[in-house]
Amino acid sequence: GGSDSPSTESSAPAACETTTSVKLQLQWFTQAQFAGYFAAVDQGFYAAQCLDVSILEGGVDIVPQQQLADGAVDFALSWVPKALASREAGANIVDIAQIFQRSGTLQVSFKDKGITSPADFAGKNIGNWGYGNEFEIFAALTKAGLDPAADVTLVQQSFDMAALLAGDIDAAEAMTYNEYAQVLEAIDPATGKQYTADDFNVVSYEDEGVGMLQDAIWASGERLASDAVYKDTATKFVAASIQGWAFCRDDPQACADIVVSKGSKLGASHQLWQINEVNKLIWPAAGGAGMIDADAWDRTAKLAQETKNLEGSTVLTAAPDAEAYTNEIVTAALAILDGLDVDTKGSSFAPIDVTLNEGGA
Amino acid sequence: MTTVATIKKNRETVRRVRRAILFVVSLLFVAVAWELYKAVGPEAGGKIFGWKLLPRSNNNAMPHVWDMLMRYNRPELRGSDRKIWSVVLAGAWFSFRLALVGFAIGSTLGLGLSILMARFKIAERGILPYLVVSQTVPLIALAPLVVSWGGKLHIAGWTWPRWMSAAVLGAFLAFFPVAVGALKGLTSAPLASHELMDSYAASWWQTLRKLRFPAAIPFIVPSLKLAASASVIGVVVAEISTGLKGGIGRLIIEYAREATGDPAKVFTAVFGAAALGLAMSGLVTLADIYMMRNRPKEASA
Amino acid sequence: MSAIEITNISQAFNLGMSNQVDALTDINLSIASGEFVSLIGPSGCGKSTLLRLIANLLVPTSGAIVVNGKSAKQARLDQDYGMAFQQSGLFEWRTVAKNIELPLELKGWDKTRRQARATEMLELVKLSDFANHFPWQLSGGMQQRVAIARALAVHPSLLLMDEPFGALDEMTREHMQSELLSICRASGTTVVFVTHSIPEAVYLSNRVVVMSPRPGRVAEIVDVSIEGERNDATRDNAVFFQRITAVREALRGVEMSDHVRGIEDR
Amino acid sequence: MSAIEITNISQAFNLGMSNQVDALTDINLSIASGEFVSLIGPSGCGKSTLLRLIANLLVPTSGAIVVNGKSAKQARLDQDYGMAFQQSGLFEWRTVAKNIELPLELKGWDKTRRQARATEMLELVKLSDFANHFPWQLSGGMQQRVAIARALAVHPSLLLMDEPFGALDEMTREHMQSELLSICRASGTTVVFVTHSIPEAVYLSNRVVVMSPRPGRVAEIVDVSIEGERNDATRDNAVFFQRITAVREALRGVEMSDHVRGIEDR
Amino acid sequence: MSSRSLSVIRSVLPPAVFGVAFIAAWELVVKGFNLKPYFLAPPSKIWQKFTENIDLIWGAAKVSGTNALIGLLLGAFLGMVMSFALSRFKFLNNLITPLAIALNAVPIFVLVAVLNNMFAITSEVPRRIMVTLVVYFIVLVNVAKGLTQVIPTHVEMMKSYAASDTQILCKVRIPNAVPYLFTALKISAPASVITAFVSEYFGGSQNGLGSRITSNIANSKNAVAWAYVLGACLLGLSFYMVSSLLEGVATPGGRAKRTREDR
Ligand SMILES: Nc1ncnc2c1ncn2[C@@H]1O[C@H](COP(=O)(O)OP(=O)(O)OP(=O)(O)O)[C@@H](O)[C@H]1O
Ligand SMILES: Nc1ncnc2c1ncn2[C@@H]1O[C@H](COP(=O)(O)OP(=O)(O)OP(=O)(O)O)[C@@H](O)[C@H]1O
Ligand SMILES: [Mg+2]
Ligand SMILES: [Mg+2]
Repeated sequence: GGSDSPSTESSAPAACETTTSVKLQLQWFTQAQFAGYFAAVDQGFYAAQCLDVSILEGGVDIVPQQQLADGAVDFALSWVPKALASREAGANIVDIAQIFQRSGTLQVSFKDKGITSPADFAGKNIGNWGYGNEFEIFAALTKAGLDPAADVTLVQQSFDMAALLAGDIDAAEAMTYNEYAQVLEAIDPATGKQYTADDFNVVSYEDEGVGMLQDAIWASGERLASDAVYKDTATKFVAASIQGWAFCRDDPQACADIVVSKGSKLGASHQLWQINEVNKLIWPAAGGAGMIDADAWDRTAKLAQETKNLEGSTVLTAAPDAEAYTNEIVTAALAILDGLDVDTKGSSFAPIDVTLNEGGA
Repeated sequence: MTTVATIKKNRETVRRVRRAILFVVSLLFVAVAWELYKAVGPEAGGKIFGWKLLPRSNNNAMPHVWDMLMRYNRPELRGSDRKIWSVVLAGAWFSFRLALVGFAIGSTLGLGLSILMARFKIAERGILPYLVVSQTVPLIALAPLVVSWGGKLHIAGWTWPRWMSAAVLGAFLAFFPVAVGALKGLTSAPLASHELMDSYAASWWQTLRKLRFPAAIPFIVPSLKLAASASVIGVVVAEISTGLKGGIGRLIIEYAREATGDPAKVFTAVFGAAALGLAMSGLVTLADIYMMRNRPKEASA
Repeated sequence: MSAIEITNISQAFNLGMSNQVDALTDINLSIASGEFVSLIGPSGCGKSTLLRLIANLLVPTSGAIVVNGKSAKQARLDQDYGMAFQQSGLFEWRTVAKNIELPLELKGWDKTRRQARATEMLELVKLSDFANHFPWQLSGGMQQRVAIARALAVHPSLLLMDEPFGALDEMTREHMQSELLSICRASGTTVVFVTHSIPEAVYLSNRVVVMSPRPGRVAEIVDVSIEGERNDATRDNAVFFQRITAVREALRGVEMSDHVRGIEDR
Repeated sequence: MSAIEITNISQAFNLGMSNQVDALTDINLSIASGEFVSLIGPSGCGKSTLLRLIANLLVPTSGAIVVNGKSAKQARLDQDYGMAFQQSGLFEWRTVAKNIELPLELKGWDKTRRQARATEMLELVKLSDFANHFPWQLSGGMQQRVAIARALAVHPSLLLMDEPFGALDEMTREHMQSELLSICRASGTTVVFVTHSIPEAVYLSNRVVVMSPRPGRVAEIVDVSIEGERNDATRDNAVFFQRITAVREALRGVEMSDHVRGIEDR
Repeated sequence: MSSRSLSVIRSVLPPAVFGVAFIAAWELVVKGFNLKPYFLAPPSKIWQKFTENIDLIWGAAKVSGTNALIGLLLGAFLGMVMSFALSRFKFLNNLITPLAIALNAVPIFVLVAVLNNMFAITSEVPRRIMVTLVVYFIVLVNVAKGLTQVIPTHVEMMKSYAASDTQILCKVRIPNAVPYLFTALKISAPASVITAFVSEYFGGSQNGLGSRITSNIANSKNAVAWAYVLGACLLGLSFYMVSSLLEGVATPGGRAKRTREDR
């Protein structure tokens, strides 16, 4: 039908002869980390592309890229190293848009522990989440000349940051947009007031040069190669998603409200903080949002091959093949968005100031 | 005569009321103990005999009982008008239905297996070790398989709903105690009764129905109690691990992430799960009372 | 045709172990169809064991048993017999009536027919009022009567009864004896009957088999041969007393030798 | 002093329910110390129930029981009596010897003393060879003898026995009867004894209590009063036969009325 | 052939045949449907990883196994003591049982998270407490039933000896509860193992089987993860076999013989 005309100006779904159903698998629960997709649903960006997108939340044992490879969903979000590991294990999945251009992982510690760089981890209890989210820590340790198995005590963190606040662990893994906010929302029993950024030291893996690529949109390699309709859907999906992210960049408050209305559990100020921090990971995007930067890709792949974990194994045993990512889709998607006058670079992006309330409320 | 009957009935009611009161008392007792410990226990935990066995008593680790209770009556999120108790109640109801399905599947499967094993010695030798093994396979390794294979199942227009995976995982935990307990029970009838059935040339199935099964009931009942708890756990865990929304498991993990700033919140959901377990085994207890109503009881002299 | 043909039967428990018990040795016995045979002998001499062997609930260590012209096993599978055990063996989860209906259920009788038969049997054993009681609500003798009713309910062609009237008072016992006799007479049932009461054995039986104690053997077979129908008059019959004495003497004989041997053993 | 004083005892089961059973009504009975009293009556008339009441295993619906000058409960707690149940009630997980030792263990006897007594009792019931067998390896009569040995092992001052010899053959029974009498004579034991055998009741007892069927009542008390020691000669005594007839007649009386009533009931 | 070796063959052969058939079917399914390793690894691959990582697996199994064992022993002990107490003091029953059920209905790792906050995330105590709780419940439910499901005549008899409730407990109820206890132990054996490593899922030292399994699955190293699962299986199976052996030893008088062995 006519729906494949990329220059459709009308955003009215009525213009579509047919709508394509699309399932997107998130890594985790509804929160502002995925605000762009929720915004795209809410604002009708997907509908304008004749897509009917349903967003599936993640679970502890749901590995999104496996859901994708099994054909249970059409697209999945995943961190790059983990997805590459699945690819190495036979899952034919392809990175078609690198939404987060930077890593948002931190290692947070109380000021008095004096942990300002990975070298200071030596002899400390170092928290991490496990579940494949710990490789940046290993990379940083390796880079600092420390042996993960001997020089530090690695401790898996619970769902919350209580272990850090209680002093069980000296430095906790935290995402800028989530767990870091949680400690800032907590009350310092000594003062009776919320903790402030001044109470903590923060090591940023991105700044330490061991950041790995995180949230990306993955598609089925097999279907991309054989199914033109799917490929077209992918393009539209990426386009509308980026449009959603652009919306969130321009109106973080509206975006946070959308996420809260979708049933996210952490509070409103937390979601606003989160969208603001996530924006920092996406914008500005020099080559256009979603473009995969070859340098960052290679660095991620290299770290994934070289960093040994506690068991002495690495994420990847060989370099990922060239088909593991493609900029073809995102390029076409950006072209659609250009036609819609959407700013896909965000060069003038400036984060806002967010005040976290107690408990994130 | 009728008055005696009424007295008896009244006595029964009195017993039930007393039991309910005792339960409340025991809850109060725990609450008081909790608060007492908070009052005297070390804020940062402590050691006995060099073991770190004393828990921390601070408000993050052990919120005040009233804080937890009050939390039920406050909105789930600021600005939302849904009180937590209604959210937890809805979640518990959702999970309860799943657990019921899991329990039904699991106990049927467990019974079936136990019958198979009671029937064929060789099956017992062949299967039992693997049933044991199956229980040591963590759900985390199974959940993705079940979700993915279930998702591919389409039988005559019926598609596998996502919640079915959770129910199946509940059944996976529930079937084992039933299989083991029922197997023991099915082989527990006295030899003399078997001889009686043999003298009637009763077939194996007849013996099963008329003798083995009724004789197994005292063993099956505790198994069913375990299965009821197990199915709740299985469902709650499966909700967490498969990302199923709407149940108490989901609430627990969502609230757990907020424990840093709102430690009382997660307890509201945890208590919800506990209540769920109580409801399930309450059902089994009712079944127990019904099934054992005609068995000889100890004289209460 | 003989209903039961027992040839060279021996039975040992815990064979080859230190606590081996030779329950029966070299039993030969032939029971005619329609005959009423009682087994009598000291406690532990193997009467119940012999009954179990005939019923194919035990497989003999050696020897052969033929029942109604077929193997004991086949006879069991064909449900040729009814059995009343020494312990009543009622199912505690079934009411009295349901216990009696059990063998009928297994025969596939429909419900109304079963209930009619159960009611009939309950009247026979005088327990109509207790149809809906559970076994543990009955006295010892009442339980035993339920077990008898259960064994008689199917009208088997061969009845094996192990001290069925042991827990009954004299009058109920006599009532049950007459009922049993009239049932057997009417249907030509063959009965093997274990009892400790010599008058009972003589009153009921065509022949009384006296067994000697461990290892159980057939010590003597007393032919009762009282003419005519047995009834209350029989109990005052001179022949009746004569037979009782014969059995008693046979029994004393085997028991004395047991006691003497018992002393020698020490 | 009377050992047992029973006043206006009534016992109903399932009180107030549709299936109420009036097991006993208005029982009055006084048993002197050292006396041997037998209870006899039709099946289900409440003999076992009465024994249970004396032993304080049941609490009467109404009425009072005084044992050895104290309440039945106190007497039980003081371990004044030994009891042999109608069902042997042996523990399947204990050997024969260990079953007999059980009450001795509870009295806190030491091991050697216990074993000596168990050996002695096993000889008494002629089961020395079976000390290390388990109950299910014994015949019915042998199990019953173990239960008797267990009841006698503690030498209680009051013995309650419920059809203890029901499954024994005539000779073993007579042997046990004499043993029981000589034990009681030697130690002045009071015995309440349930039996269905009229000769046994008369032979053993000072008085025979004849009970009427449901609701159980004391119909008649037959004073046996045979002079001198009981021994084999007693069984040929004319008084003995006379008493037997008396008891039998009393029993027929109550049973006939039962039967007539039974017919009316329908 | 001696009857002894025959009986060994009889007891080993069926599980072996079944196991081989199962593994072969698994292997065939994986190969036949060309299932990718990220989805399901073939047994041959798992075995290979198992042998390659045997040291690591053994080390991790020791950590989780110790937790499981301590919890199993403690839980069985407490469960028995508590059910004795419950049968002895009836009113406790109404007090304790609902609490035990409630506690047991809370999923393991949630309780562990709560316990982790109460103790310390680096401590093994919460995990052991968790196993203890699970085993305790299983034992309590079964043994409590066994203690009450006695033959009434036996209790009457003991009462006629003026036996105290404690004596009735020791001489009648406990022997009667033995088969129930072993049923409970057999259920507990695998339960203790899985509880021990499930309590590692969300926090604590990363040295046990549980954390290894999760991190390998998250990294799509399915074969390695299943190799650890295999280690867990062996651990659970050995616990089970020990309880089975104990049952044989502790069942006096070959009571099993009283019931029908199938022919
Ligand atoms: N399962 C068994 N294991 C070992 N020995 C047994 C078993 N069953 C019976 N016996 C032994 O076999 C012998 C005969 O037992 P049986 O029950 O046939 O005696 P009985 O003649 O019926 O005696 P009673 O009149 O006392 O019932 C006894 O010595 C008994 O100990
Ligand atoms: N637990 C009970 N529940 C209800 N009824 C009972 C119970 N125990 C006994 N009965 C009834 O009480 C009556 C008397 O029973 P009991 O056992 O005392 O009789 P008995 O005189 O010992 O008879 P038998 O000579 O047959 O042993 C019977 O009708 C019986 O059904
Ligand atoms: Mg016998
Ligand atoms: Mg009685």
